[in-house]
Amino acid sequence: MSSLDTIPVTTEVATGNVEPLLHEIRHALKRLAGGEQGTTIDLKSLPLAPGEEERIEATLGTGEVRAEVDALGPTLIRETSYPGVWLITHKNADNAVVARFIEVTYIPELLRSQPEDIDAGIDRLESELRT
Amino acid sequence: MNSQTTRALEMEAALEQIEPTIERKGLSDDERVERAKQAFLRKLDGRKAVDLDTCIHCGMCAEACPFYLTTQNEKYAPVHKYRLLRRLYRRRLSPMRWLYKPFTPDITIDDLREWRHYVFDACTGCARCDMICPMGVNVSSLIRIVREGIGAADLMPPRLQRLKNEQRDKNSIVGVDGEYLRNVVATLNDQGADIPLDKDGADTMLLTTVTELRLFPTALAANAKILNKIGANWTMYTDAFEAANLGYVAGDTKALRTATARIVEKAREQGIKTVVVGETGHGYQTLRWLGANTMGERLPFDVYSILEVVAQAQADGRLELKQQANGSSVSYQDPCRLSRKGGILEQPRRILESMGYEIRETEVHGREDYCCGGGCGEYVLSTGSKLRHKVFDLKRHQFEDAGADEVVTACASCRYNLLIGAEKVEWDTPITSLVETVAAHMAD
Amino acid sequence: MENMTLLDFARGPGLQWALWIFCLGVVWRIVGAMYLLGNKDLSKARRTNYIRSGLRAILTRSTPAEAFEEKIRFQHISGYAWHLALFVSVLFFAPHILFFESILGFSWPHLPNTIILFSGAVATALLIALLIRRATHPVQRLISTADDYISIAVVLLPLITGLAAFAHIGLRYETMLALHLLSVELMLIWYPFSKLMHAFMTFPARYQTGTFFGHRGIKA
Amino acid sequence: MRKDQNLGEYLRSQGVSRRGFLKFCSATASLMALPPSAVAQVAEALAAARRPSVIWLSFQECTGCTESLTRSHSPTVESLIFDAISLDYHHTLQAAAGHGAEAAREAAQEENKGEYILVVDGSIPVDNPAYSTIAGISNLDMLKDSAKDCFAIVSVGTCAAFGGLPGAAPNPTGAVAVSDIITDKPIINVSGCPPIPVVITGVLAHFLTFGTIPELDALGRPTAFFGQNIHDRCYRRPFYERGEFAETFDDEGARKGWCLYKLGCKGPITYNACATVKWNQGMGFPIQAGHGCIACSEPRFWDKGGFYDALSTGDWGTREALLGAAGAGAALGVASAIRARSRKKKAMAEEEA
Repeated sequence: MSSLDTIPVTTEVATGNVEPLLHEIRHALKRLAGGEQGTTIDLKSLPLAPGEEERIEATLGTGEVRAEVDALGPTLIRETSYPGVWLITHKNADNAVVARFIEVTYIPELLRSQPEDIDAGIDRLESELRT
Repeated sequence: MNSQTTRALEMEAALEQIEPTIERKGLSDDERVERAKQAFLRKLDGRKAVDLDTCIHCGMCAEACPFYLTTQNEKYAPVHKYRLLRRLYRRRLSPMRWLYKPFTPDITIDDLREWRHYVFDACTGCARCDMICPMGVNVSSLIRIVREGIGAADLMPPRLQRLKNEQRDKNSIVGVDGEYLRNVVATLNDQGADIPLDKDGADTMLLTTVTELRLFPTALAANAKILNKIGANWTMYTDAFEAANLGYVAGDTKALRTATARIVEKAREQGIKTVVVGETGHGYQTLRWLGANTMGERLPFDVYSILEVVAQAQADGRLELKQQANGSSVSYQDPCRLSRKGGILEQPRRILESMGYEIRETEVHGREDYCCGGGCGEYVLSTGSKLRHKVFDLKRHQFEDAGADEVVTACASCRYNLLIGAEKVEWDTPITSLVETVAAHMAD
Repeated sequence: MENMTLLDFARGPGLQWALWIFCLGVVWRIVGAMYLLGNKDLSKARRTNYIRSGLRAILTRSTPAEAFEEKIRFQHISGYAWHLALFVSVLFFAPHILFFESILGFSWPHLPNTIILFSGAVATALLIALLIRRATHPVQRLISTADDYISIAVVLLPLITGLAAFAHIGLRYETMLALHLLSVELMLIWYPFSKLMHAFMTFPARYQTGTFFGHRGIKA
Repeated sequence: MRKDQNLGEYLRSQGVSRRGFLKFCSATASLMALPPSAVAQVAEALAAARRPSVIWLSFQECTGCTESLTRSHSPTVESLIFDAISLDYHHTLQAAAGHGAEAAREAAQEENKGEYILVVDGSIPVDNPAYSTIAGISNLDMLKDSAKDCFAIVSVGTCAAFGGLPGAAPNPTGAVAVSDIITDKPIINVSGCPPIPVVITGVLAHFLTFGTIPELDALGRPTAFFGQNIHDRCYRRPFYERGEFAETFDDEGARKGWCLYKLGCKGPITYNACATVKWNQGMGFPIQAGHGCIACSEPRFWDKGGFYDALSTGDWGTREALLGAAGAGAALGVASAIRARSRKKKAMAEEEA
């Protein structure tokens, strides 16, 4: 990227979307703590200036859990420094980002083992044992 | 009650004697309306067109008009007073007349009768509105045209109609003719004045007014004293002495011309180089500023107000005035047609100061002075008398606030109007004439 | 042209026709009024420096004489504030400057949009206040004509549509922009036939009044 | 994918886990600009989805739309969408050629009567249909033929949607949009020059998922992607609000990334998803690269003045025309004044009489 970096274009702009997003996360956390359902926010649906996504990430920080799911390319799941707030990055087989979400939940659905997969696993284990 | 006031009341009574005739018969309503329109057309030119197109109807002119200020009657707003002219302009002359005409009502005979009240009873043509207009519209000149239109329709107030007809036909006003002048001069000369009448070979002629002759002959004597002192070769003519012009006042341009022509012809015939106009506002205006335009040619002589003559003589050293006033104070009443419309603003003040007076200016003065309320024929109209007294009240408060020992003016009409007004409310501040004051301060 | 949108019309033929009518009408009205020519004043002038007198009046009539100030303070101040706010919004909004530049060929610096928004709102509020005064003050109510009211409406429209387009209120942006342009075009078309012409007539009127009084030796 | 398989079964047969499927559904929902809460619904629908047949016709076009699609993201989740559809005819991409290709199209049309989706890129010349033919069949005939039995048409790119470049003045071929010819089928316009690839796949995903026509705006564009204008979602908007504009492409303002309004950006009147979906795997979009929007997803954008003329300028005509109008005004003014003066003179004469 060194050649791109030399292009002297900078933006010191803020769309003003970062602050409301953080507030939205706060409200979602409160709802979650109050026994309500979790919330998912699609980061693609917000107009963000270059660098703003990084600022959101930096603000949320890094928490205790990091996980990687390998299904149709890697998916990185990370709890932020605010417990209950998860950052989920879906990538394709080429390591290109295809979707990013912030999930406010106790545990992201994707981390749970899925009943269909468990069934398939049982099948496989049984056929393994049979041989 | 002093003798001047007595005579003023007599004159008022004499005016009341004039039969308040109804409008002259003979003209049909349509003819009257047509005549008014023709008069409007004659006077509308590019300047007036720009004025009419510029007015944004802000209504500020009302706040300058003494008649609106004292009555709060919105119909006295100067802009409303020329509404008929605007209509004619928009129907007949405006570049956009094809568009405006269907939306602009035509002038009717009822309009003319209604506007007669606005432009005769509630307007003295004092031109204060000209000074306030933020757009620079020459408001009073537009109202003046409405007066001339109503005059052309022969719908002016009957009393003015009679007076201007008398002047036009008989060269006299309320009976004041050459013979009357002869008698007044004889009396004054007996008292020591030296007034040459119908003298051949003079180069200067003096004009006076009916008001002066009937009420203030002392002012005529003062004029004579000044002219003699400065060594003028002057005279008065018994057939051309009247500065007042009732044709102008009544809005009858033909009568205006007849009266002006008398003076101009006489002066031309006698080889007069200078015409001096005594203490009168509209008499000065009709000759000095309107004379050449009325006659359609440059005048063969110069026109000066007696104030200009005094000021010039003082400057030349031909006239010395004694500083006898000893700091007594005066307020100067600016006659609108001498000051705002005549350009004589500094001279009277310089003259008063040279005699040792302390000038206490009224709150508004000079270019923005309030009208006495009686100008331009207003004071002969009984229909306007109520309004006139209201305006006088405005003036009186101005004078009282200034707190001077006396009020000085330089127009016989102002003087008459102030005297009558003062008498009605028993206001006792002396109202005096500037030339008489000058005569009293002349070194022998 | 087929499929022409409102905005296309407003930016193309609408604008052209409006400008043509504006130019035609303004010149027509000025020439038509002035070419009536003046009756020459034959009286002997007390002062002959006419240009000076005229220019002086153009200047002095920008503020009322002290003697009148108190009585017309509201109109004086609100009138100035209205015109100032209007000119700031019209002349210093960046998109407007681009519009003028495309016609005039030169440009000037613009002001931040918050200032434009503020002045636009102030201008709108003042014009409405002046409209209310016109409808209620006895003198103004009496002397007002349809022209006065229509002209206010015709000037209010671009202000309101402009503010709405700016703030994204109401219809979609391109529709509001089209309405804004159309309202400006309506104003341009209305202009030469209405009192809005005072913008061209005021200085000549002041000038001639200045010379009229200057001729008589009075500073008007 | 076999024709009798649904998508869920197909993916499972490809060894895609439920996790992977859920991930695919999340990405698809995001792709269709659906809220994340819709993922469950999407998952349910997708699992049962049947593989639709797609026929892609290319008329007067530059292949930019196809390029946009194929060059976009190398094997991605979207590619799965393509795996999940049966692209039965696409003359740029298919292996078959000549009669075989046309036969494939006809066969697919016959086999999927009333169910296949017709994708069109490029405009159709109607002045003389011979201007553009495929296998001796004019575009007009082919479109009519293929549209006859389709379920819906997706007009991909501004040419197919609105006439585009071939339809720009003076439009020598008489190019028209699909919607000018076909009026009895649902048409979804995915405009743009080219359209955002993700938007193309998003629309196909919608078909795949729900089997219905998405909600459309007045110009027939899916509101999910064309519902908001570029200006409203532009990250440079705050500069506009503050009145900070780049004056040239290399000034301080340009370097600081200020608003490009003055340089002709048409963002305020352009409805598209560039500002949020972005291009090149989300790397950026034209404004982010420093160039104003040219309104490529709007009808007749070629003919709406220069790309570098600010939006607030208009076509005010010529100086000569304005001077002409002023001259005519002067003439009318003089004529009017002369007539008015004759009235005045008459009045004067009457006074003398």
